[in-house]
Amino acid sequence: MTAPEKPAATPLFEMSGVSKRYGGVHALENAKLTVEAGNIHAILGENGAGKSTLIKIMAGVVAPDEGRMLLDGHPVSFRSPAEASAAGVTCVFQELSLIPDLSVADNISIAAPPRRFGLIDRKAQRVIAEEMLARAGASDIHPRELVKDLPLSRRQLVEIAKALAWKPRILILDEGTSALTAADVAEVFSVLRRLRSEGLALIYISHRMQEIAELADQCTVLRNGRNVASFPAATHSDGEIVEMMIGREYSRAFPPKPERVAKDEVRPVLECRKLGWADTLHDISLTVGRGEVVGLGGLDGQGQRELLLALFGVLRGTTGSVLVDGKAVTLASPAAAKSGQIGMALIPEDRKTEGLMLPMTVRENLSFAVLDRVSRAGVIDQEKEERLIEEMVQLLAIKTAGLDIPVGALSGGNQQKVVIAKWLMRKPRIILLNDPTRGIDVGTKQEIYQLLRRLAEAGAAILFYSTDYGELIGCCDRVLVLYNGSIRRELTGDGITEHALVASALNVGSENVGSAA
Amino acid sequence: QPEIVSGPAAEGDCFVPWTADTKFFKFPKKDGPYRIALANGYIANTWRIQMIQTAKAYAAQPDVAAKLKEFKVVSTGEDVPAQISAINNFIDSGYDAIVVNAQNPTAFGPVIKRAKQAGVVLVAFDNILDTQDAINVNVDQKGLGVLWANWLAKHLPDGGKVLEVRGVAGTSVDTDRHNGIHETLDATGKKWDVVEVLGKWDDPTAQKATADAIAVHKKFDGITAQGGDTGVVQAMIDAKHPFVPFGGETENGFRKFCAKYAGEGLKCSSAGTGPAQVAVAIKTAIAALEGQVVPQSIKLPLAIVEDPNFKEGQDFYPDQSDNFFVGNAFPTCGINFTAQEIMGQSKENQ
Amino acid sequence: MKEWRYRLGERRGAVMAAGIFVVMFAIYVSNHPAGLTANVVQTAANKGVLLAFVAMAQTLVVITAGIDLSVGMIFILTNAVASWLVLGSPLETALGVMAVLATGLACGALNGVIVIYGRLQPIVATIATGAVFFGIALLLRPFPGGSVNEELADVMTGKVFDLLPASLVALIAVVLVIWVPFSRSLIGRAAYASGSSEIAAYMSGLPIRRAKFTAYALAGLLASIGGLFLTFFTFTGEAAFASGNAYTLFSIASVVLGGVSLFGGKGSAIGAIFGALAFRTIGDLLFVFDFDPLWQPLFQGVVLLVAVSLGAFALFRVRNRLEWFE
Amino acid sequence: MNDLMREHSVTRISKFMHRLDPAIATAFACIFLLLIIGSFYSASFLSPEYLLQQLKVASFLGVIATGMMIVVLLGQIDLSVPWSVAVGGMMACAAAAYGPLGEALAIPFGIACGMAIGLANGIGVAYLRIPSMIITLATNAVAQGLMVVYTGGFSPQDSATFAMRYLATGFLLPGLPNAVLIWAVVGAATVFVLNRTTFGRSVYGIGNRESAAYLSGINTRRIIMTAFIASGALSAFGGALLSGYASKAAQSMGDAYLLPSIAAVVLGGTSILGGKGSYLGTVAGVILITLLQSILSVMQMPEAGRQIIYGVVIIAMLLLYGRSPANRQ
Ligand SMILES: Nc1ncnc2c1ncn2[C@@H]1O[C@H](COP(=O)(O)OP(=O)(O)OP(=O)(O)O)[C@@H](O)[C@H]1O
Ligand SMILES: Nc1ncnc2c1ncn2[C@@H]1O[C@H](COP(=O)(O)OP(=O)(O)OP(=O)(O)O)[C@@H](O)[C@H]1O
Ligand SMILES: O[C@@H]1[C@@H](O)[C@H](O)OC[C@H]1O
Ligand SMILES: [Mg+2]
Ligand SMILES: [Mg+2]
Repeated sequence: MTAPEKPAATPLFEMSGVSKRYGGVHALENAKLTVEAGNIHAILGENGAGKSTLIKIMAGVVAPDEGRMLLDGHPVSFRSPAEASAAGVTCVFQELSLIPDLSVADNISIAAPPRRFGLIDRKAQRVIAEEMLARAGASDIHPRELVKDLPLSRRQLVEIAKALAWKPRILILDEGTSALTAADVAEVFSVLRRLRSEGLALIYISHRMQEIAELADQCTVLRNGRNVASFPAATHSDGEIVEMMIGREYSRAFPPKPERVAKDEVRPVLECRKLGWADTLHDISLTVGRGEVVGLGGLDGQGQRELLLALFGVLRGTTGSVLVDGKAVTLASPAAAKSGQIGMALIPEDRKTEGLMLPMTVRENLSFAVLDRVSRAGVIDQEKEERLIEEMVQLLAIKTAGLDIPVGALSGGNQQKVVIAKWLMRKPRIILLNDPTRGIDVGTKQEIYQLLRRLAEAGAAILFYSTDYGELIGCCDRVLVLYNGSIRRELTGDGITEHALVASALNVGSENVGSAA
Repeated sequence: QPEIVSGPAAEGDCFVPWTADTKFFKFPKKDGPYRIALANGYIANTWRIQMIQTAKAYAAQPDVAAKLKEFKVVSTGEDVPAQISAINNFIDSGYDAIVVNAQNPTAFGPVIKRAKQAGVVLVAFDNILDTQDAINVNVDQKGLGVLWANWLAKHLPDGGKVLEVRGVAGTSVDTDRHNGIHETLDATGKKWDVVEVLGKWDDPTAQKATADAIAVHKKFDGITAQGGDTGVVQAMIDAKHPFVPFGGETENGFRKFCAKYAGEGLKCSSAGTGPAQVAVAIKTAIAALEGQVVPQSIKLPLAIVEDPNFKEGQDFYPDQSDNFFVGNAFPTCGINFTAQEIMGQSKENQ
Repeated sequence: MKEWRYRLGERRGAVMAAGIFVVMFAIYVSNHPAGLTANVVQTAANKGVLLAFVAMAQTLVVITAGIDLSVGMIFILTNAVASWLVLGSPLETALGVMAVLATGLACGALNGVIVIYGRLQPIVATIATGAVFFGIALLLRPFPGGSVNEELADVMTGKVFDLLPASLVALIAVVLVIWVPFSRSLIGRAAYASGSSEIAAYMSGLPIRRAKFTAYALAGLLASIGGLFLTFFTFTGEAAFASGNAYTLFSIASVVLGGVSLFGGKGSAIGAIFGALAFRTIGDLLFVFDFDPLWQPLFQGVVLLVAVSLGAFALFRVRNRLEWFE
Repeated sequence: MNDLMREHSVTRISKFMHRLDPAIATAFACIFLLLIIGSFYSASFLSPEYLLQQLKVASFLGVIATGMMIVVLLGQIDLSVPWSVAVGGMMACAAAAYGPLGEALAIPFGIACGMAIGLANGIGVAYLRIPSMIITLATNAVAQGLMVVYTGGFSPQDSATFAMRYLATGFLLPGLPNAVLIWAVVGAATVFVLNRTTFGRSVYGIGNRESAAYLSGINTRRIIMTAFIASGALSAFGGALLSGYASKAAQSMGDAYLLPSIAAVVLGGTSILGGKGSYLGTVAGVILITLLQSILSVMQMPEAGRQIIYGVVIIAMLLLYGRSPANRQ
């Protein structure tokens, strides 16, 4: 500490002067990062700040334009993720790197499977898989299960187990928990802490501030591709950190909720009665009124996603009935659900496969859901299209270099905004949201919360599933907690507390919860 | 299995030996009625469809039908092994004779061996077999080339620039005809400039190739084409190429043109052989089973019509399809189908 | 209990194809005038095995989410090569066989290089190389001809112990020597992985290029084994354009019937082999049923249509429409 | 007002330049290169007659490749082209046998038959989710079977009608063959449909990510089916034109169009994986393939050499501009 410019030991990993440009965009400019062993290092920043680019360079996925990296004080450069992993730098990517058609065990030992007589030894591989799954806190996953048959949250755990199989010295998690619910996160955190105690360096990217506060030892903040600050955790408050990230003052996170009106005064817009589907949904009855934001809570995978899909006409063979404005409707397809009289919109879970056509332009993506509205006899009115698009880009402050660049070139958060925008263009009356703020920075999240409230005030009925309890508490007028495909409990007003959410999510009496989560 | 005997063959007018050296077969006489199979390969063109219709019609003629217990036809497509397997299956199932339009002349060695062991009579026609051990029924493909070349030489006494539209590369039919043309032209001692293009026995392909050749070479003094002849004439018309002497095959469409434009210089020799050769092949198979003497290789007469002898209703049919091959009769064999009798026959039955 | 479910699930495609084949073959044999004799089985095997080799070749490439539209032409080209070289003394014959296999391997490797290092879409790249391979075949065999070591050919297309078709034994041997090691090796796994999700495979540090290259090269090799058997079966070589194309298309049909996903990452050569045998039996059915000859092509087309539509029944079980898009 | 309009046309032009990707430019450059190489052999290769003749012949491939392109944009493929072409030609000629009404409806009838094949393909791909590569192979076989039965059983009329001949070989505008005119009309319509209609947008969207298109409330199955019907219709129309050109229909007439139509579409820069490609590229691809075939034919290259050169040239051109991006950025 006496001579800070001359640290006692060389850091485990150091990168400096790193720059990366994509066309005109400076994803990174002269960025630096120092990582110590036995330490959890959080990288923070808005969407598009360059976090993913930074760690992709570390992990050998992206070649930097400039800059150098030192591992144990020796210069290194990785030409591929495999090289990086072999050197001890392993990344759990924001985009999953699991092979969907292979089994969990195959995936965990994917790069260097155990071999006998030159051929893969599946028995040994299975042993490894079981061990790694246990270390990642996911021993309930069967090693022979195909990855594509697992829900997203389980896949994330497999991804972590797979990274562990490399025996990394530096483990990077780029939003590795963004799809996990609190209970899963808690489990992952204990794993990460154990790894830290084993001397690993961990780099952790998340947009959930409370996770950072709970976990990180060191923080580095990026803004617009540059380093803003690097400091030990807990030396700054959340508010200060957020201000560093967004470069301006930060107000309170959630817009105020309106006064609660008596339940029977709310005009129900969407109603479902005894909705059921396969083994996943049972007897779901709910109403969402005009101007209401109703949350869906519970552990991930309790049927929330299916409920939204069922309402949106994606599932076949649903039982029970759905009413819109008190009239029974048949929803056989998203096309029917979005149609005039019903006016439903679904902001899907996975923007890469369900929300966007990544290679197509921002323009084309934005107008895709309103093509019927901007065309006459199937011919697109380009001026009308343009007008609507520009309005939306401004309304949601979508950061893009133009409307004619591929939407895939936008940062994750801005892509998500495009997904939301493309549906808002229809001015939907019923909005279903499936975990819409996943991977979105605090600033943007806030905008989205405000937007939701504005839409509700303008008369929309909103059904909102989130894996982030804070969001449910902050945004929703009511929260329905699902457990095993049925509504376990309804929380309203001040009754929406973390404690109550967790307790009903775990399907235990609230008195048993104590200090969980 | 068959005895090699000296000629002459039974029905000497029909079963004409290919050359003076052709062997004669005498198979042990079997009692009828017989089970005969036709193993065809490719099926999807008019020639083959006409051939199959003729085979059925022939087998249905009362005197023939009386000799047949069963007549089965299988088309296996362009895949040689499938045809080989089909023949093997016919042999294993105890057919007495198998008639084949071979997808490949050289690929049937093992089958021929097996047929011989089993005492099955094998008769190939159209696309025949490269062998001395089975009966072949065919026209003289090289002779066809010779005929066309002589026609051109007769009309172009000083030589000249000739367009030769060839068939499918790599087939023996194409090669034989091509060789016949060139050997004959060379033998005249005149100066010939032959431009070769590939028409693949297909009208649109031949038409395109011709159109291209005309666009680049401007003018030809004579044309010879194997297959696709109608397309070739069409291309000349489209390009306003003057009509010139033409040696080609026997498609009805081609002959229609020949008759129509003869006055304007389209002097045609139209020669080839109809799909009715299948009937000769069946006839041969029956004769062999009956213990009659048959040549190992039978030469069918070419059906030739030359300018100015194109007669409506006999050599061509103005109201009929362009696609069929006229000349479906082999009178020397007592086979007298007309093409439209064959192609039209089921229509009446509908 | 659960293990069994997984074990079956991993082989669903192959089991289905085997089922279809067994049913069709049973129909065929029970209507065959000669019945179930060693000869009938031998004839069917010799014909089926040819396509099985080509279908196996196609499988390797399809697993990587590629496609090889030149397999049929490699098959034809190696047939032409074999008709020149697989002759003479046992040593000469052996060298000839090596040369044929080397030719196939080289063709496959060329495809691999063009697709992987040239980064061209396999569909068009292999249409183009297919033209080249056919051109070379035509140079080698302007007309059908040539010959083969007939003793060897008779052995390979004959029967072992007067019972089992030798070609079938050879097919099994090839499965054991090429397919099994491939599917259980790191390279094979990388091939599956890159077919399932190339980006994930890349992120996982798998040797994608090597895997794809191996798949294409081995496909060439397998097609050349097919070409060799074609020569054994026909004693001759021929540059037959139409049959080259036909085998390519048949191989795709076999692969699909065999439960190999054209989108990559799924399926096995075993499935494709049964797919090929089933496909071949469609043609055989013509032989045992008395169809009007001019209706035969239609019958074959309809049976193919029905066979490829069978998989669609699974669709009626799909209850989440998003699964359509997987 | 005026300013606004000017601004608009400026953005349109820049949009156009943006869309004219280097692949298409290179493809057109290759066309010129081919012509120049040809002209060393004979100056006639640069003559207007030859060029028009090529354009005319290219029109048939052009119409057929248009259908193929739409399907390829969806990430699918249509292997039923050969017999859809034959069915179009044969059925159009067949209709002509039924009096003046038949003659008048000949082309529409031929197209309708092609649409029926396309419908079968479309149902298979869109509703039964059978991979297009295999269902179209099967319908191709069925169509062939039907035509064999038909030819053998119904004494078919197979000469083209006057209208077919006129469309394929006549001249409405002096100097410009009708076939070329038709291709231009089909092309312009396609450009309009692909770029300016919801159908076109949906095609690109589905080609990129069908699940996202579906969840956007697009009836993806209907779009896919429609695209296959369009492909069947265009193949059959190509067949009808082709029989007009040859003044008759024949069974094998479609064989020569399958691989070239795929090659033309891809040489024109359309991604075989779907979602990307422009019609101008297909035009370039069609002309390229046609010229290449013609030049090799006229130069009397033996078939073997022709095949080899054809393959090598396609690979060389694709290497020049048709490469997919490398994995690593
Ligand atoms: N492949 C690419 N092509 C073009 N631009 C890119 C590419 N990848 C990233 N960028 C741009 O680089 C910038 C940094 O992106 P990066 O993904 O590193 O952001 P991030 O901090 O990870 O954001 P998020 O929190 O949304 O994931 C963004 O402006 C993004 O648009
Ligand atoms: N794809 C796989 N993923 C995970 N574990 C596997 C896989 N395949 C096999 N195993 C496991 O590996 C062990 C032994 O493998 P082995 O190769 O003997 O397979 P197996 O279970 O007998 O099935 P198979 O019938 O495929 O051989 C078993 O415990 C098995 O459960
Ligand atoms: O002999 C040829 C025949 O085999 C083919 O099917 O059609 C054209 C004929 O010339
Ligand atoms: Mg990121
Ligand atoms: Mg989730």
